[in-house]
Amino acid sequence: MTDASVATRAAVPARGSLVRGLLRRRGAVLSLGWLLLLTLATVAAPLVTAHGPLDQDLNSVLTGPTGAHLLGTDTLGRDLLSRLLFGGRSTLLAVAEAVVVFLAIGVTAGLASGYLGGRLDWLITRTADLVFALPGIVIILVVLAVFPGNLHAAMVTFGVIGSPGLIRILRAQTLRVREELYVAAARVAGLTRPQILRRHILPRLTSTVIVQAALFAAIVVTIQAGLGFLGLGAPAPAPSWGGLVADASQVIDRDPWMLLPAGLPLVVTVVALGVLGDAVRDAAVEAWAPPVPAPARRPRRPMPTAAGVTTREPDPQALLSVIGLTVEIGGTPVVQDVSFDIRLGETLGVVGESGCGKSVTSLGILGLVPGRGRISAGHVLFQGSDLTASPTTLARVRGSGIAYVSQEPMVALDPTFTVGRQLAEAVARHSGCGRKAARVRAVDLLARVNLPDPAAVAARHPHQLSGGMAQRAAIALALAGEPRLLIADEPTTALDVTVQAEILGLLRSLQTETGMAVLLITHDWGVVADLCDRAVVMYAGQVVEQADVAALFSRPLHPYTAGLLAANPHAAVPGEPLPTIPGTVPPPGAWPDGCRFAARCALATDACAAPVPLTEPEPDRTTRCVHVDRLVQEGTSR
Amino acid sequence: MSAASPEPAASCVGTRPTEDRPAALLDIRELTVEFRQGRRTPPLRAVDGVSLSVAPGETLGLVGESGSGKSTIGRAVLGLTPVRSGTIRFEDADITRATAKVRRELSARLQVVFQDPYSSLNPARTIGSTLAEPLLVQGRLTGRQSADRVAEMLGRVGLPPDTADRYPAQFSGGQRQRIAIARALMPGPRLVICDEPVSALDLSVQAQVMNLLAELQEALQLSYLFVAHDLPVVRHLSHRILVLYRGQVMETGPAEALYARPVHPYTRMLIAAVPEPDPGTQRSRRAARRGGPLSAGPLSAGPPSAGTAAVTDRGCAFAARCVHALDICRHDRPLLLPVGAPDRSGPVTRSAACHRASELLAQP
Amino acid sequence: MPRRRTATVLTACALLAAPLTACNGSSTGGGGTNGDTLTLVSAAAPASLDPAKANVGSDNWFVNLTYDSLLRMGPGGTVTPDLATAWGYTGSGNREFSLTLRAGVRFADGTPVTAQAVAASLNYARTHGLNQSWDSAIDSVTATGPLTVRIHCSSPHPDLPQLLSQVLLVGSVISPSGLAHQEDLGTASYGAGPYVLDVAHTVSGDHYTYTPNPNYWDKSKIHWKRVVIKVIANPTSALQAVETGQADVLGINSGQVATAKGSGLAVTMSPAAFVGVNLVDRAGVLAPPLKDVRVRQALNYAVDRAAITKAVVQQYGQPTDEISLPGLDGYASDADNHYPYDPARAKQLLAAAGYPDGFALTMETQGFLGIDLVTQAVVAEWRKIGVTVNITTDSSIGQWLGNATSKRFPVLGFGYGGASTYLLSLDWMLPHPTAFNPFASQDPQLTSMLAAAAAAPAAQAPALDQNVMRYVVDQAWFVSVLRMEGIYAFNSHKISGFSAGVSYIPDIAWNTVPAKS
Amino acid sequence: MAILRLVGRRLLSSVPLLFLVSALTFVLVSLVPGDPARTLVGQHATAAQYAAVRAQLGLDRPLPLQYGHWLAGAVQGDLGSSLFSGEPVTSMLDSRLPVTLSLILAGTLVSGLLGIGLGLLSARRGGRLVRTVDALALLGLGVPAFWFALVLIVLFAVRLRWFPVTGYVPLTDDPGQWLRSLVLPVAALSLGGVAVIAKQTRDAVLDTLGKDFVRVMTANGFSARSITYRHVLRNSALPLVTVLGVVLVSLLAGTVFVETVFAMPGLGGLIQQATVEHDIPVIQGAVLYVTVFVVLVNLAVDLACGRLDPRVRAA
Repeated sequence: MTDASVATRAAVPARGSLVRGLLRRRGAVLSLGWLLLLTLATVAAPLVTAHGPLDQDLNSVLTGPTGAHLLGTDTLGRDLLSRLLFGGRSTLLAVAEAVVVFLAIGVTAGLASGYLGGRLDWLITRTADLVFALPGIVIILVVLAVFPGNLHAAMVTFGVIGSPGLIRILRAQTLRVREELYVAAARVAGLTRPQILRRHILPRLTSTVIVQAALFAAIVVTIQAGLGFLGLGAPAPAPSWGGLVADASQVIDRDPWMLLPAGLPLVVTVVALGVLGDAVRDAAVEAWAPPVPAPARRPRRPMPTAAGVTTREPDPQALLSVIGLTVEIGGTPVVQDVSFDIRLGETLGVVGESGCGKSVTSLGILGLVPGRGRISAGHVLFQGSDLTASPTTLARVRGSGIAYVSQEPMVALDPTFTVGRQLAEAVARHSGCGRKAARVRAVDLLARVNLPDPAAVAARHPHQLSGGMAQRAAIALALAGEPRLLIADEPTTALDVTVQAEILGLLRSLQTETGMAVLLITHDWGVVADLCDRAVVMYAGQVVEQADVAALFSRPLHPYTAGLLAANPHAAVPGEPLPTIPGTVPPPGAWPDGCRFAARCALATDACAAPVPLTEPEPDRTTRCVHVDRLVQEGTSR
Repeated sequence: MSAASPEPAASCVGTRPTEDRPAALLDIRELTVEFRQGRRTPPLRAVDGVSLSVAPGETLGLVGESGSGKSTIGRAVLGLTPVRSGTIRFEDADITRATAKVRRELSARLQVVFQDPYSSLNPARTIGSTLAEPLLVQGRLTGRQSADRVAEMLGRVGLPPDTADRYPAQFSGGQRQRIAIARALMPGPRLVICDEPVSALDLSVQAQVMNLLAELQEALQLSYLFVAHDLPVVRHLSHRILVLYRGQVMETGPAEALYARPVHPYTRMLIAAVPEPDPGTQRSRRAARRGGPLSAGPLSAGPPSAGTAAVTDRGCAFAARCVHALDICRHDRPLLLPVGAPDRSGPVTRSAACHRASELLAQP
Repeated sequence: MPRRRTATVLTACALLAAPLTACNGSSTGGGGTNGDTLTLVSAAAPASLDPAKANVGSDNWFVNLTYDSLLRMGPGGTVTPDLATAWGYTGSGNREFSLTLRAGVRFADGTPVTAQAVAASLNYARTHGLNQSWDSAIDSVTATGPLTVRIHCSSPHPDLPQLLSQVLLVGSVISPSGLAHQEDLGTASYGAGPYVLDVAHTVSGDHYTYTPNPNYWDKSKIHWKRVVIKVIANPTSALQAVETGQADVLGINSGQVATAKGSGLAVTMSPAAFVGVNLVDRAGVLAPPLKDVRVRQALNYAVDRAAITKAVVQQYGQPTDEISLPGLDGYASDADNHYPYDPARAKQLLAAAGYPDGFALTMETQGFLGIDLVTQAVVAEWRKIGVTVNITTDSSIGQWLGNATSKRFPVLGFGYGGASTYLLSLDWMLPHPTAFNPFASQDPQLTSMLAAAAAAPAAQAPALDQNVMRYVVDQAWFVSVLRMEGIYAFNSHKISGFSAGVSYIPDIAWNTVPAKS
Repeated sequence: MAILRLVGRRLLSSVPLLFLVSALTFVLVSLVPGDPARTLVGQHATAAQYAAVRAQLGLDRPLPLQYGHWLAGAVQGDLGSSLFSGEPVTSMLDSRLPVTLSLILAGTLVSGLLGIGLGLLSARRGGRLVRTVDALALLGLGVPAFWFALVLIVLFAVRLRWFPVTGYVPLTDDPGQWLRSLVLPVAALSLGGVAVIAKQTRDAVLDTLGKDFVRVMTANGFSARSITYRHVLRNSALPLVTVLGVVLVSLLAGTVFVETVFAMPGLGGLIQQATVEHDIPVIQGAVLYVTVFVVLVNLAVDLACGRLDPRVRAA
């Protein structure tokens, strides 16, 4: 008895959650119910029906449903229900045989191939490919020609023929799981291969195996019935589902009814297996996925009134005015009452940690709130028109008024088209020029973002570019419509620091050349300092401070800004601990009524429990802190 | 119980390496690691003749950009990546190609913290089970003992004891990284490979974890091989820094000295590229840079793998991007040689692999 | 082959053959112009187009269109001239037979039909044909003149006129050129029939197209510009095809009669086959109980033939205990109910034979044409007297034949199309190993009764034949259950002259003509 | 050039497969207890006649010799003759190929168009359509073609009389009737394909819609139509093409049933019939044809993937 007990205890809830997830799904419960019922009914068939499958009553043939024969009788007056149930036995047996072979081969080979790798992997993969290419049904027919009526041989063969699919899936998944860092950690921890397999790999594969087994079982049921239908299954007079359909097809003229009892159990069983497979997969995905932010449990209240929804007049100078923007995702607000302006040619930074709503704000401006999100309040005025009011305005503005550059350059371009074609499409779209002119202009754009040999780059596909080049290409794409505002969402986060410097330099020079404004989303104070004129600091979906960058860095007027600035290792004193902000950003749905930072704030007092409005302690800067006076007085930041 | 209580190395008396350099805990000589890239293309040399050592209680920072091979070195030490040539010695034993059995024994003294706090914990196992995992190998502990040990370690990294019964999904990135650190510390290791342990974390949480790492080092006399791409982070946590470029060591030296007065042009470029979180400073740096571009050479052409694959044994790996490059730089690979006089932090040797190291040292 | 074929074939036609006239195109409205195309549906593809190797019964349509035979049989069993204008036994004992050929007849390829050609064709049939036992009595066939042929038999063969008719195919005359290209006989036509096979418009196994033979000796017998035979195995599909005008004629099963009539199709029928279980291991080699005649009789008494008949073929068949059909020479009406349904008696007999608790058997049966239904029903009846049976069902003729002749099964399901007693005896009663007598059971009394009947003059034969039937029924060599009608449905607005008869295949080459509308 | 080389290499690499499949079939079929010679000679044959037929068919020779003989012929395009009809196997198969190909192509077309359409619609609309597609997918999986075919016959042919029950009209005879004769079989055949493809399309499109580049393109003003039909569809096509390949092969399997029910003179029906009759040369030939078909489908899938995704092309 070692820590194994810990392990065992630990493993139970995970498996339990899969089962629980399954039982929460109505489809899965119905399916399980049917399969269970079917199994019980077939096993206990003699108890369910008084008629034997071979008992004939020549005086009541093809009766249709009656009191004595619930589903009616066949041509020889045999009870259909009884024949269905007894026939179900051969179906279940066939499923069991095929699935056992399928799993035995599939799991063993898939695991071995994926986990052990090497020559064995090569051998297994090749063999699997070969078997995969076999025309399955034809092989089955040949086998049945050799062993007439021997369904066992057919089903074992079918298990073999089906297994490459499972091998491939399990191999791929094993490879993937094997690369998970926790497996590496387990290796470092000195766990043996069997231990790692048992603790980390197999549990991850269980649901896949169940799903595949269920789907395969569904196919087996169909095939087994098909063979019965072709007269290649269980020899008459033994009942089989396929044979019943064949019998029914012989008497369609006399009694089409028989088609239903003969076929429906088959259909329902296969569907049930399919539903079960889907449900297991869904439940597994749910069990393994990181938690989705839980929707607010509390009854939704009107937005805090004290904080007020901003209804100020837009700054007529502003290129873009965001006014009281509130975005909800799945009914939970993730951005609340955000307001700021961007002037012509200005660079505005939006700073904050992840989960503070920076990206959602920028996407909200473009009307691209992800998933089931929506803008639930507020306005976005661009050059005087309200983008939230009309989708057509928004569509017109996108690309030509406001352009967008995303965080991951490698996935920001369509991987299936060359860079040039995508750029040309954007150019053609915005300028309406011909294809040829667009191509030329596309190369110009690539030259403008300082890509060496722009023509060659235009001919490449995105995967042939380095990260820096891809980001330049993405910027070129954004420039295609000659936008007045560029929204850059963490444009350098994914890049190496030297490449970041180049991209930042490029943005700066482009801005100088074109006079476009930039809305820069970032979490990096250095980037803010490097590029921005003003900055908006966001915390937990709100704007907490807004100021000119020089003032913000030298004299932050919100404790969060101050804390974040201090936590930056740049400012660290060697040998001394970094100043930290305790705790973490509360997720949407867990926001307190009052100051959202209060729980992590050294200055917090009872006063912070009430909603805090934005105040303007100095001209052109705002903050959301009840203790702003103290901060102003202290006049210090670090 | 011995494995459960970490013992500082007897020879190590402080958190800083002693001046006369006690026997290194980890000693790597001429390490080369290659990855096969299919049948046609030549193998990718991810690590190219790197030598380094980590003293007891010391933190050695490995910095470099993506593709520099910094993480590969850590994985090679851990036995997660096969080594092409060179030796890795740990506690004076050659572990370059240690058998699984040796690795199992080693696991008590050599541990790891990975970058990704999400993939590094098995979502299906409770934190308790994950933390107890390294103890499985020792197999001497009862369930009770190991549960106690788990609780103790959770306390150490600042998490409540009930953490043990919960699942990774219930924790934030920072908390998970604390858990990952706790797992690494469970068997009482002497050296922890920290592979970008804070780069996935938000600023405020990053600071917390960095402080935790520093505290633990002090308390448990740990050595860290600290792999990161963020220079300020590395500087703060490391005693010495090793700068890597395309699998080769460009420069090495004490953290503060190297950061304050970088010698190698690549180090300089790296440091210069990090924007200062101060608008004023940043403005002047930018102005200064306007005279000479940050990188004079062509931009990295082609995807990173294509670029790094083209490592030749001739010439300096950085020559193509170096503003100071001479002809010799393109033909002769510079050796990693000591540079300069002892600076104020002590008579610690600094080295750089640059033909013009002394010139550059003279004119910062 | 012939015998089993007779059986399966006739039954096939009777139960399933669904002529599907897929004369596509115009079919939707009135179904094409009369006289244009005749489309028939067959339930199975022909085994071969070579008359010697074709299945008697199921393949007749395919062969009769292109091969005229020496004699022609009508629905009532009367034999009339075709390529031979005169024929008859000479001497006594039914051993010498002579034929006189029609003058001036040419094969489709233009060569004349001579006595030499006919003799060569008959010799080919009896040496290469599937139905050699039918011909086994024949010693020699010789041309005795330009248009005269003599057949000599080593033992009495009373049924040569039937044998040489279009129904039993042996008399289908193959041209010398056909005999020179025997490998092509299976897929092409070398006859002197009213039509020739249009190979270009034929997909073997699916549909076969025939066009008029320009060299045919009697142009008035060519009624169609084209005859198509479609192969459709599924009876419902087949009937649908005729109902919707895609085809004109098909064989249907009893369950379809109402549907066919309901759709305005004409239906013609005639007893065509008997179905039951053959107790072949009469010597008790595999199943000792069967050696005892009481056991075999018990198995007969145990079967409620009336109920099975009603369930399987409704009113389109009658229970029977014998293996002949009304209208055939061996049919003895008094033998038809020799074993009234009497399970108590059956149990008594079993007990008397020493098997009061019954015994177990294995059975082989055919999984087509409804034979399996009948055998399954019989098995269920036997179960009630303690005789349990493990059935093997074959889905192909080849499998069935292999199993039936393998001597691995003491009991075989059968369907048989009916034949004269002489031909029947070759398959069933004489000590030759066949699929209907695989153990070559013999009974000296039976053998001598048969010999006498075969040699008897036509007028005395029927009485002798009926005695033979009474004898085997009483010996309980088999459990015959029912005889079923061969039922055909056809579009009477389009065709006429199509009629069924006992042990007869409706003659589509000569008699089926466009309806007068 | 590269494509040709790829095709060449792929075809070459399928040779072992064809060899394996034919050898396997040969061995298997040779184990069949029901001897074709027995069937051919009939019940009245003497032992000598039976032996003669066996010798004539080459069945008396050792198995490897029989296979070698067959292989030698196969390489030269001679697959032997049917044991029963004596017709050359190649001409039998060739005459049936148009039917099966008509079925498969029509089935693919229907599955593809309907499936992609439904999937796309469901991905873009969401809501009830998603559930409909899910339900359809389940039904497609659950309803066996042969049963569905019978139901279709009862409904549309027997009751409503809209379509012919059976049979196949060659395209060259009458295109209109050809099409009509295909409606029900193709409907029965494609149900599963439509379902699988609809679901796959939905999943793939949803997956692609969630990709960064779609957001970037939308944000930068690309037209919704271009994004959906040029970019999203093309990116979703990769998994789709793979599934399409699987569907094609499964349609082939489906023809065995559907051709039997609808009495169509196709390859599937022939295989079933030949299997029942143990017509070895026909089985051998049919298996070879089917394998070649599978190989070609897989090759086409690979080529299509290469065309669709430059990353695959590079690999």
